[in-house]
Amino acid sequence: MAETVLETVNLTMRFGGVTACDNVDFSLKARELRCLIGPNGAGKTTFFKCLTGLLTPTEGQVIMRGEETTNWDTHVIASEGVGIKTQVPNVLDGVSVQENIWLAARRFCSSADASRKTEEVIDRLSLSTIATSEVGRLAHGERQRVELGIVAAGDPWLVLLDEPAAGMTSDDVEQMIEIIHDMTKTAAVIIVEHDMQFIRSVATEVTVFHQGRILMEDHVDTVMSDPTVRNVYLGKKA
Amino acid sequence: MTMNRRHFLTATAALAGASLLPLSASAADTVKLGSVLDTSGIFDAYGKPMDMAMRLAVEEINAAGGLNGKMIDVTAYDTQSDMALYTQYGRQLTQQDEVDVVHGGILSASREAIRPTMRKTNTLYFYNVLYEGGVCDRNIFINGVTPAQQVEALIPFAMNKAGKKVYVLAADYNYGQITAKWIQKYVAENGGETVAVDFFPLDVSDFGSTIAKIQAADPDLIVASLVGGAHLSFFRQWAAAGMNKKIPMASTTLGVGNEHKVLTAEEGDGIMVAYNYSQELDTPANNAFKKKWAEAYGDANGVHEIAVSNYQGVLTWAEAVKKAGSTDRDMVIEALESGLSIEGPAGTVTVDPKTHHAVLDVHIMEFDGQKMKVLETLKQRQPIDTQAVCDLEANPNDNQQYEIKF
Amino acid sequence: MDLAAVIVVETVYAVASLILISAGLAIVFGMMKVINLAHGEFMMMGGYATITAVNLGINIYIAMLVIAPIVVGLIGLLVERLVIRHLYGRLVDTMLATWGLSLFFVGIVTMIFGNTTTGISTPIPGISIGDYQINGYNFFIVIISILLVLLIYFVLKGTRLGLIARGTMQRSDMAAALGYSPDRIYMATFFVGSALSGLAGAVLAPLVGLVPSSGGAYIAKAFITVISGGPSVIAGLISSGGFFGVVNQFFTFAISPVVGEVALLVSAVILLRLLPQGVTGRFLKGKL
Amino acid sequence: MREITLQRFAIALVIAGIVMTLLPLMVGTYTLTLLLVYGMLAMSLGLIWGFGGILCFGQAAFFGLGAYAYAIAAINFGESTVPMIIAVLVPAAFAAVLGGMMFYGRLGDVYLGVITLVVTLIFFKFMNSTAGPEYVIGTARLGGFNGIPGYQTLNVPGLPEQYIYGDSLYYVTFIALFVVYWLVNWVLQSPFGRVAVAIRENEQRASLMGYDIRARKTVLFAVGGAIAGLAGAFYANWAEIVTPGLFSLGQSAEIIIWCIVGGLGTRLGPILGAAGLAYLKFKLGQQMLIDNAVITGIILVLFVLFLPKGLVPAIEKIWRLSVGRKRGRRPARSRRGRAASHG
Repeated sequence: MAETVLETVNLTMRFGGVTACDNVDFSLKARELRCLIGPNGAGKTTFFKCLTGLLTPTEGQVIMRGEETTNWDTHVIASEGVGIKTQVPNVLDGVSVQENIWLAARRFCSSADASRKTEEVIDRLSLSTIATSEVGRLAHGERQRVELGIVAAGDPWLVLLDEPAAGMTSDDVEQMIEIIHDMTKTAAVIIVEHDMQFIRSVATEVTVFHQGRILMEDHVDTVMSDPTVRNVYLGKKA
Repeated sequence: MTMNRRHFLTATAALAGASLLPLSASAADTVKLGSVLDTSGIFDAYGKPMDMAMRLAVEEINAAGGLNGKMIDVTAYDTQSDMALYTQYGRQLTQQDEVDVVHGGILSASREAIRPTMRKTNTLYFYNVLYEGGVCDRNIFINGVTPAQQVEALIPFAMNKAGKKVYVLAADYNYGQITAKWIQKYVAENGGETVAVDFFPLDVSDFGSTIAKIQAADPDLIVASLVGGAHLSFFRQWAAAGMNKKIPMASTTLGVGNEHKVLTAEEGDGIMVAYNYSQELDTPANNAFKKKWAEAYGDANGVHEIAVSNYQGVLTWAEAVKKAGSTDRDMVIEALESGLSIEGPAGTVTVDPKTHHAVLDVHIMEFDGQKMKVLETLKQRQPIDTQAVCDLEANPNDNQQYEIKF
Repeated sequence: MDLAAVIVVETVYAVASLILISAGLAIVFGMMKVINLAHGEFMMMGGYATITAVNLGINIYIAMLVIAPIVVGLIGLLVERLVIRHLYGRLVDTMLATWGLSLFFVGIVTMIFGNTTTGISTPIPGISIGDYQINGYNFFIVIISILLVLLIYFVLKGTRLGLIARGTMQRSDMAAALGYSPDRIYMATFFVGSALSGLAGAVLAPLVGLVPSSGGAYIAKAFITVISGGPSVIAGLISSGGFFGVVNQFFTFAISPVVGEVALLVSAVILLRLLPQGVTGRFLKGKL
Repeated sequence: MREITLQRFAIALVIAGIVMTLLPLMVGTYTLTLLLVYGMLAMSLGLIWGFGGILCFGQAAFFGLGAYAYAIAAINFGESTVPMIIAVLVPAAFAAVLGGMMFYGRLGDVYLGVITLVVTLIFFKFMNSTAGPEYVIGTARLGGFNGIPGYQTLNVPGLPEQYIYGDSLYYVTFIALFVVYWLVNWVLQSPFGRVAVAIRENEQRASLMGYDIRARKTVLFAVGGAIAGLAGAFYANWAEIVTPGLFSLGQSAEIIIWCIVGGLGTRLGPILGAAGLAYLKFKLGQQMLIDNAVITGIILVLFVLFLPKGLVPAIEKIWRLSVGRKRGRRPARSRRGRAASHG
């Protein structure tokens, strides 16, 4: 079995009186693909933000590849080789697609290598038709794809994606899944997602959050048929 | 500025080269008078009447046939109360417009900004403003009242009336700093005691705490050398606290810009001052001058101390040009150094050859119903403060501003 | 002992005048997230309106408390219609445009009234505290400031207008949801804010020599007070006005007025470094 | 890429040379020198605001600091070379400390504006109150409101008797501006400059890419401070007097106006805006009909309302529409005024 690359120990995050994450113990193996699911307010996004350094947890630890990163700044975590995509598309609107990806690649290599890397990523994510367009003028799905390109450009060993499929057309989603599977060749991937359709098509291990705690962890099919999960999470839909 | 000889020479050479006509060869039909004054911005209360006075003097001279048959042509720049513009326009006057003489500058800061340029370019410079004294430079002529002429007379008079404990308030720049020292000196010489000296930057306008501090010190007399619009608030707040009825005040600056007409009679009455000029001087020269001013500008309410100084400065220069028969700088300086004197609205003004300052009358006055009532007149006072340190006859190359030392 | 009383009075006065000069800016900033850098010039025009009215023979209190706020409020209304409303949501652009307006007003007033110092004397005589004489007008300013704060409080808390206003403060689309045009509300807010600036300028006019550039002296202080106070209008004004007023007067009495000013500025830098969202961004959250 | 850059550099060099020789035929070199100094000052803000998204309300602080540092050092050393270097280093170091304090404190735009403005005010107040004899650095009196006159002006390095003034000062300033302009260009094309633009566009994304935005903004701010300081040093040489007015709010306001009018996010815009408006102000100073401030104010308001991107982008656009389109060149990056609304 592969080594554990990410681990949280007793991770707790409180906002005033609200405990958004409560004693979360979580671990992830190298090249594993994991989805975090749960109803609104279950603490998925808070957990995600604690991992990325966007929030500093109240208690507990985050350990990446054996090193504690709990109080690290986002940019330090990112420059350790963690690719992050936030909930809303987070791209550089005023510059071209190329420039976006080049800047992401440049953090990890020389300018010349970054240019090569940029071409490679543009090719891989089929962005070549829009490579010189200004990102701010692209459609939503394209922007999501550009952001994945930014994530991929850093050759990450850990990829954190918050709702990558939100607001995308089914064609886009298909392409997205392909890209994600491609990423798992070299990286462990965590996806925070609402869309069960999407999670089913990714077909993977899932972690269910409920009221700030981990409710259960298993393969998507098992989880979907679990009555407790259906109750807390899908009850409304069913 | 310590003049570097080489710098000086190259600068002059370059100028002579740059201008196809050398300065002395003013073969043109006009005499060029340059003026730099703040006619807008926060010091325009001083500058506007000065500008009007300069133009009035020039008009008179031209109407009487000009100087040696040539008309005076005025080139005036508004420095907008911005010290940086003084250097700029000062150089423009000397290098591009190539004027024969420059009259101007109001604050000591502005004078020090252009004085080096004037000296470097051999352009005769007149600074016609009441100031702190001590400037020693052969290229400049100053006809404003200096501390020895003003403070020396005002302090004993005021102390006599009020008492020995003096509290000094002064503007925080070289005028205020140096004048405050003179005040301390004369207070001590007259057997008094200076209990405190407070300096205020020119933009301070809230004096509440100062007024409380003054009361804590409980002086017999306040001497205020405050300058500009913001400082005028002090006199308002002083009166608003009812203090103007309790502790008498003297000022070395109030009224120079006609502040006694901005303050109400209740606020101003009783403040003691000493200047060369007052609108209330009842002399034939002054009455004639006020009439001419009123004819030119509607009424003569705007005339003030330094407007008259500027007027007298232009007349003095014109007299010297006539006497020299030329606008050549050295010949005009020689004429001025011959002990030249003129009759101005404020009486006789004589050039002191040793210091290039002026010998003039000083009147001790009191504010009374928005007027300056003359109480005592001291005839033909010498600028002894500057005379003590500066002798341009012996050291014509001297170039500095002396400060009083204790 | 008397001196201590005088110092207390001067300090209370300093706090009150800070609140007074910042109120108009605070309302506009709190409600509209617009920083009006022409605020100082609005105050200056309030002063000129008062002086002009007094010179025309109108009672000084009517001139200060009625005429000046109305005149400046109307000028503000015009400014809002012509300039500000095109720039909502663009914080930096509004700052730049109002900076331009401030230059414009300085120039216009200079052309109309000339750049000379004018002023009126205070209508209230000095008051004795023990052996000390103190400016009686200080008390008037303190009272006006207290009344002003109470007025803002009751309007916000107790009236329908205040309810809408508070809603708008928290969420700008709230008013629209309640069926009120945000456009109208912004217009009204800017009018009120300008009128308060005019009032402040008018009330302070008898204490200072007024020149067209007087506004510059106020804007920096008001700006600092409002930003340091943070999002809550009243709590922010009182807390930061109180803090800066005390710091300023302490150093003024201990050393000199200049040091007092510099101490105020330095404490503002430190305060903002420690509390980057202003006092009420950190404490007193959600208060008015 | 490299060849194109070299070629462009050569063309720019030729154009600059022609402009440098032609300008004195139209305007006096004395006025021109000031316009160049202001151009350099505007460029410093144009760099940090237009490309780094940092709106500094107190760029005048670094300008004044550079001028004062030069004047004080020149009095003490009597030779201008070291003072010129000091005049760059002191504001740069101060900007680094101030910037570090602000950026590591994660201050928002408006708060950053207040702090820079307040720091400028502190300098202004402090310098204004240094008239007393106790304020001395080495042999240099700070002089308070009057400022410091009479220091050693620019000389040929090592030869304190060989002054560079008048026309020569104009040429030296022009060359300095050209060199700084190309250095700024080079910085903007380098990864550092491209990351700076990324930070302007989206701070969070930049830090998610792994860039330390606090450190980078601090460095950029310091570079801006250094350029403003150099402009200050040239100003000191031109004016031969430094006064606290250099730290005034009006001075800071003018720098911002130059950038807005010229065009934010362009390289040439702030320089042209500064030179144009300063020349206009100078001309207006010679007429009495209408107050100077009215016109400056109206210009600023109109630009914010109708031309928020400034003149240079507008002209570029017209150029592209009429001529440029046919040539099919890569369109210049449009800025869409984002920087302005982001601050």
